[in-house]
Amino acid sequence: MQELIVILVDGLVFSSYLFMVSVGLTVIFGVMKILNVTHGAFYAFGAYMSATLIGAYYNTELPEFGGFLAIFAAAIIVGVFFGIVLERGLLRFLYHRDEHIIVLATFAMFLVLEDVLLMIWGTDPYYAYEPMALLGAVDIVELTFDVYSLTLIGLAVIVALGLWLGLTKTKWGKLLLAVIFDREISQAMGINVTVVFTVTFVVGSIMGALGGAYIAPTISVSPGIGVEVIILSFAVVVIGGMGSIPGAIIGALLVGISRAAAVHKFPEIELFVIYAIMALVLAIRPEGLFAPPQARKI
Amino acid sequence: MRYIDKTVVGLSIAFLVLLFADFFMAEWVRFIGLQSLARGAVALGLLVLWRTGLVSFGHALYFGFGAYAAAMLTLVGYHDAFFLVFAGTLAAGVLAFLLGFLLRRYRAIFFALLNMAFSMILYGVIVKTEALGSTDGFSVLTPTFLGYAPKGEAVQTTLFIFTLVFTYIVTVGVHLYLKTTLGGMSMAVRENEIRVEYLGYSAEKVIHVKYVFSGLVAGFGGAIMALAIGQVDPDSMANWTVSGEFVFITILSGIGNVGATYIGALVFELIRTYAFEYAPLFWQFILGGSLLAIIMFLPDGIWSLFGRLRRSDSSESSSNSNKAPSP
Amino acid sequence: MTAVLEVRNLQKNFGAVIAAKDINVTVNEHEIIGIIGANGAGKTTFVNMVTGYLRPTSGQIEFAGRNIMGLPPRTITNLGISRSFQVPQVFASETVFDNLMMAYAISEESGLGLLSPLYNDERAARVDRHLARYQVAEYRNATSSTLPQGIRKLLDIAMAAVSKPTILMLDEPTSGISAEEKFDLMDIIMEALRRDQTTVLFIEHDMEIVERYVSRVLAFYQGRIICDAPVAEALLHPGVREFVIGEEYHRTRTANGNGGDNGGQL
Amino acid sequence: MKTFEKAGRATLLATGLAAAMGLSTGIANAAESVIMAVPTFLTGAGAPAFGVPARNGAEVIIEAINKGTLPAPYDKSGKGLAGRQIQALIYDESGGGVKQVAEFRNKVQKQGVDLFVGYISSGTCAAITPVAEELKMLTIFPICGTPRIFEEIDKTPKYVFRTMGHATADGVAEALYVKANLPDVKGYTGINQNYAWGQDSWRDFDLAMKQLMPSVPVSDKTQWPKIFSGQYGAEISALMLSKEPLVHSSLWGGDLEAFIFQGSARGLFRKKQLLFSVADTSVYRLGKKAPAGAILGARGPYGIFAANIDTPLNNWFRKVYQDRYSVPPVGGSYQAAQGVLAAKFAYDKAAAANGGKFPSKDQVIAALEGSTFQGIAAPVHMNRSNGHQAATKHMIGVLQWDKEAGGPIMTKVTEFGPDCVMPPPGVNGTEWLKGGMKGAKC
Repeated sequence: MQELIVILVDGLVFSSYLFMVSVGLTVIFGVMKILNVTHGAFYAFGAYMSATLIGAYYNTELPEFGGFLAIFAAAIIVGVFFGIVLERGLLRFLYHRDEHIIVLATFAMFLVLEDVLLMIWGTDPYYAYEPMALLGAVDIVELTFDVYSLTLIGLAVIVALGLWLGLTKTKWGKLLLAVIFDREISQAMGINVTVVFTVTFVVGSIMGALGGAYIAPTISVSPGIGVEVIILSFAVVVIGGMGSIPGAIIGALLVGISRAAAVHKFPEIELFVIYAIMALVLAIRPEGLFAPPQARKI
Repeated sequence: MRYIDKTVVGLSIAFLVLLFADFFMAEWVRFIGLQSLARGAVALGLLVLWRTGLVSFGHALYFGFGAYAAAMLTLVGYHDAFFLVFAGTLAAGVLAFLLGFLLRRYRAIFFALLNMAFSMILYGVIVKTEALGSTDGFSVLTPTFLGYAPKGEAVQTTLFIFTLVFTYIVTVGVHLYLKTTLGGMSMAVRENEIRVEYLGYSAEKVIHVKYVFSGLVAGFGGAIMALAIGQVDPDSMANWTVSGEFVFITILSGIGNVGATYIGALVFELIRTYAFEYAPLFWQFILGGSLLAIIMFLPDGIWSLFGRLRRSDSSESSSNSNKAPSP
Repeated sequence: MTAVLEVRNLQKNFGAVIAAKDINVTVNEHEIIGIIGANGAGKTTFVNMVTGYLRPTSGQIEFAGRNIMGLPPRTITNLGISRSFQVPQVFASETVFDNLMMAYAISEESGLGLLSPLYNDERAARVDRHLARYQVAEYRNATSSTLPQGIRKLLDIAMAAVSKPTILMLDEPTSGISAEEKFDLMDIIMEALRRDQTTVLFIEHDMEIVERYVSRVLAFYQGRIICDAPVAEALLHPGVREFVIGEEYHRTRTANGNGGDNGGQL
Repeated sequence: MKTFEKAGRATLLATGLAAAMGLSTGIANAAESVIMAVPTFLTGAGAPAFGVPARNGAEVIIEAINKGTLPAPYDKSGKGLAGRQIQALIYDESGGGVKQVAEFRNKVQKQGVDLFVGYISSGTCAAITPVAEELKMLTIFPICGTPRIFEEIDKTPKYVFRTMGHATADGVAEALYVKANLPDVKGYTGINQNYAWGQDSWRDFDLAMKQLMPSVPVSDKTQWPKIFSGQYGAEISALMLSKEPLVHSSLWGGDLEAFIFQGSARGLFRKKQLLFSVADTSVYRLGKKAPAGAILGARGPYGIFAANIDTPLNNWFRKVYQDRYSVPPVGGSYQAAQGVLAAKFAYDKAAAANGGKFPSKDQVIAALEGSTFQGIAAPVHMNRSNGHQAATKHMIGVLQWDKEAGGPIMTKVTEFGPDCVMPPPGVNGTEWLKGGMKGAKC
């Protein structure tokens, strides 16, 4: 019983982590049909920026809880900056090109940014554990959990809800859905697809950066953290259905909880869980569990 | 007359020149050449797919599969290059044939990504397998060539000739194949599958054939690479970044001509080698930067520099870019 | 008069919508049949079902005594039913010549033959004869995407006719063509097809065209065939007058038919 | 220098493109210098933990060698390697074995490297060994851990050396320490990254424990997180729920630090006795966050374990390193420095035997084979695998926070002699462990 609850909690925490690192990818893919490999770099930049800001913040005398603001500030700074620079400065010149070319461009951009990261922050790791220390720990079924990780669940829920409401309840969201369903027609309907794309990309970038920014306090922010995330988020998105936010949620939960179960029951297969699920889903439902409706054109 | 074949002539000349040069070129040049031939072969497979309007982000799957198949045979005592390469190629081909039944139903980005997903599964399996050295991989002993067991520099020299001969055959083969009805259907499928169906042929069958073929050459490239380097490991043979490199090379080369893929691969190797040598800290920056530059300023790849056979693929295949998976 | 195509109680539902119901048609050799009806009447749906693009919900389709229900388009094409499209389906970035080379190669080769060179002089000669027959020779080396609408329609039909089908179904061959050009276009097509004695069914909104070229009319209304009779008789049929022609005459005066049937935009 | 002429001719082919990339070719090799390639992790996760400290350690020594400012026992033999200045080619080790093999060939055949001192990852070393032998290139591995190099890949090496003990020694030393200090431990489990290094480390420790403390049960649920996963919530829960009080871990770098943050936030280190094989790489950086009371190893007498070793060489090294990089040297720094010293020692010794003339490659190899030279903190005995595999003493201790000094220190340190933790010459490590570690001199 205790183990079951623990598995559930661990699973939820990891699922939230997976969701946070993959939602940005899925948003951008859903609207723009771009698999944004640069996503990994957003994550890394988010983490570094947040570590830096948090460090700076706690050198001041300001109230301790303000440290959390630093996290979101970091995400927004990175997301907005790179979002706009990349979309306006690079991608928009490629929209008329073959989509694979665009993916490769984001791959190239990822390589570049990996080294830019090194140029800015060097190879030494950065720590920002204050926020985690601040929230302390809590006991669930006689097992200690750190509150910070638990708040990750809350954040994931908020982000998911926010996106859902944003998409279904706001004018902007409806525009997005229109564009998702059919780019040409929405253009014809006078929707300014250019703006929609820029905004989407920025939002996606902020999401990616937020993933890294929020995780930063729990890890050692060091070179190479972006690479892992690409594959992880990619797997989640493939499992859930490319471009579907419910899909990302389900994919994250599926992977997160099965992984937690594996860790507690058969740790030796942990590494394989995510690939196994991916293989299974691909074999049964290659378009993913929640493939969004596609306008079939001939 | 546009059907007189300059390409075969060109390839044959290049083949003879390289064959001759093999005995004179510096070892490191030969080594880079060897890798370029191996990677170029994979890019050749991607070129065939690309002409059909499909791009795979997962051909490290077949590259790695071929490499590991060949390498594992050396563990159980087979060392003849002919056998190893044949086995590696075949293994990858069979895998491609099986996965083909699933993948041929997909187009555009879905096709590209499902390939990537499968390649990551292979990666996971390898890392999980301690018997295969997990992430360390394992080293591949020097092959023999029908009983002839070269030593020292002769190993690379022989391997180079060996590779050269086979890549020449494969490449000319591909070129001629692309001129057949089946090969030509690449264009038809990319341009308009509906019309192909209503002309009485299955677009999926066309794609499947090309997919198997691309798997074969990727496996061939992998097996060659395993022998050339004398080492296999998942990170440099089955990881998604490797697949990225192959697409990189294809874009670098452009899909104008089968020969271009090898030039593209060579340029790629040189960029990487020199970036590594002169900017050990920022070689990724240079690699990524040059890729961006080519995407932006040489949309049709290096081949367009030769001013022939311009076919702006981008505009065309973006026409079916929003197409959903068929099922 | 031997029947080549027999359609029995054909029905097609899209969810709740009934796109076709109780379709019963017998098509005889060498007939020229006009299919008329308002937009959404089920004309294209009918063509799509016969040529295998849509799977009928129920019913039976027999071609040359063989049941072809649910067969894929390629098989039906190979059996001898070919079609053209409202929106021409050509290889846009290729020249007219290459389009037809490909069409000929695909319909001529099979099995190992597929591995013989696509280009050979005999085939090129056949292509050029075909081009001449459809009077598009002057566009031989033009890229299809640059062709005027009328010529692209011709090319589309020419490609469909390459396989010398027993039955050729034309989906609005004259839609999007100016009233003046229509007749020349139809003359070319009909002349070309008459040589092969091809059985032709074509969807048409323009009653003048219908009157001039067809021997028999199938009038669709709300997914049903409300009239199947020789042309003269059909044009007097009250249902046809009320539900089809009344509206059709307007349409030809103003904009020309540019479909949008439930059959999926082709 | 024949290869150079060849290379020169052949580079013409490349020059065009190179120039296009704004680069210039040409091999910079002043006649009177020795080109030493130093591959180490400059990018990626390996950089902060091992790569960069290793580079720094090598740089300090190389500079001192060229200036001739090394203290005893290297103060007599003059500047450079046998009088020739070292021209160091430091480059990135990341990218996997295949890429490194390619790069190795480039460095040898294109840039005319004279010797290699480097490689950190076992994977790269394993990949390089056969090539180094094929190309007859003197290659000194200062760090990588896997015993496979001389036990499986090349049992009779000629050109490849490793100047520190291999992973088997770590496992044995750790197990011996546990036996001595936690005699009545109720059981042990582990958390190791699911890749070659993690798998080897656990296997050796587990085998050694089974020999030394056969009655102590091992968990059937040892944790195998994916390398670089960085998220250990579930693993930490599982460890805290497990009944075994002792936890073995070979985590390193970012993964280790993330594990420590997430673990200490949940009181893991109060609940369990941790044993870290290579945590010394992080202790200085983590400062107070480092888990006091944990058992630590540094794969030998390196890093924090050398803090109080009072030899001129060690004092000098710590001071110069500290002044230059404003952090104390860690394991990697010591190990890389040791590798470079091996070259210094070998060249000078060979030159002496050669009547002062600059020695040939074979003479250098002969000089190093089976020799014993002074490492930074302890003597290094090249007396395994035909004199190509080193054995050094090993040290394990408990990490504490020193309030006065305001820094981490090692307490309850135990030293183990080379012949106590390393398998005897010619014996396969795993079999040695399984066979009850016969011939171990403790």
